[in-house]
Amino acid sequence: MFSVRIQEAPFDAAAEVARLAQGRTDVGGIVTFTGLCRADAGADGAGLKALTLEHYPGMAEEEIERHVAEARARWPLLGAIVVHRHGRLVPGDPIVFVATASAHRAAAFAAAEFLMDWLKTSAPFWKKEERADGADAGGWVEAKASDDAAADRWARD
Amino acid sequence: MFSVRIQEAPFDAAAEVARLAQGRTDVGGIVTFTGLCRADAGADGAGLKALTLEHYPGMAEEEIERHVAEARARWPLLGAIVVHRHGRLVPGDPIVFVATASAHRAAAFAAAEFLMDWLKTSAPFWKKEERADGADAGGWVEAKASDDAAADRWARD
Amino acid sequence: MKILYFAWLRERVGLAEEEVAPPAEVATVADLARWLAGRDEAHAYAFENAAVVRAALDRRHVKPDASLAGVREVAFFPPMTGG
Amino acid sequence: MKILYFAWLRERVGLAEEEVAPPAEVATVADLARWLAGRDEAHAYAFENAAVVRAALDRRHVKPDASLAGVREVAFFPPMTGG
Repeated sequence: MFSVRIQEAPFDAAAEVARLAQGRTDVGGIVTFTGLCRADAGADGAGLKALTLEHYPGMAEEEIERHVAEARARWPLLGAIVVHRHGRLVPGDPIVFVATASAHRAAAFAAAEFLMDWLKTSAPFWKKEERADGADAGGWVEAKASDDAAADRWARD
Repeated sequence: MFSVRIQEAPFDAAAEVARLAQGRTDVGGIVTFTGLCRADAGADGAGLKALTLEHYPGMAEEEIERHVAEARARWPLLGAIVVHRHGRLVPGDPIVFVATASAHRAAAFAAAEFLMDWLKTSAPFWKKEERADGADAGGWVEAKASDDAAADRWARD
Repeated sequence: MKILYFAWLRERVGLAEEEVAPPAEVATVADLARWLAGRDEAHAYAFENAAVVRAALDRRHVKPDASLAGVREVAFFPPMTGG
Repeated sequence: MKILYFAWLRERVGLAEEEVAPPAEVATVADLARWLAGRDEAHAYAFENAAVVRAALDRRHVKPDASLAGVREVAFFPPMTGG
């Protein structure tokens, strides 16, 4: 079961995981990552009131599908699910969910981390912050060098 | 929220994850690993009918608690949950669950993989197989060199 | 040719998308960005720091020297911050 | 001193636990394993390949040269296969 979805609605992580393992007995390990909106996510440490995620419809799905295909080429995956939300989210809200299934844990861990690292740097999503203090209403989150470095770990020359 | 439990009953992964994030806005990422009983887990590839997990009560909890303490010393964790089942399990059944929460994904991924690698080689659990063909009723699963190698990755001299 | 803008590029241009017909000498993504920047102040502002602007041709990431030949949809946007 | 056996060691010895009072010269885990192996055929079978047997003293993993001084509970078991 391989699936990529972009949606505004919350997701049910347990239901997604159930889809990976249901009715099969060859899955030995399932890794999930859930990314959440943090209250202190702002660049200057000031409180965050909300994030609005803009995305490029069509390309977002296609780009993540390409990541999933690349992950399947690198590791023996039995399933993978990616759900990415868009729209307005407040601290504590889940933003992104990645789940990978494999016979063995190492492949599931590596593929989940690979998908997240790639998502961060090449999935066409952009975050705009609303600050709790109202001081800077409308700052676009800047890309982090640490995310580029994380994605570069997987580069193949 | 840090918690270690050894139990015969199934666990509810979604409820465990909810305990990690509930009511807080400083968690940016939650990684989970669920280990499942595979039908082809037998050494010779023959079908597996069931696994019985024996453990050392008392030491199993204490050993995993020590792993969690070590993980907290290495990474800035905001929460960690380990649930390990014992008793008789059939293919498709969840055996072990690890969840880690941190502000950033890299720490959550590393800590979850570290906990699983250590669990595999030093938590006092032993698996006995029942084969589907009944040919070898009562084989104890042998430890894998690959698991020792995985645990050694984390060694500090 | 359809042009899409996202995030602060969209805000600066003041449009989410537009149809343009650049002259034949506009052959690459970099050429197109320069040509668009020359259209008016809003576009100039959007492309003032061209080095940070990323592009996709028909929904695939490309480098500034990518050819526009046969392309139907061009998107310009800042570095991605999803996940 | 309480001795616990797990997995195939438990099956070979035929006991999950026993109380023993080894002589004073049994000072380490390795000494204790040798002493237990000499008790009867079942124990000898359990410890026949001593190199693969692991031990814990008072619920902590130890090496064969660990001292038994002050120890209340000794466990012998094969390499762990949890997770």
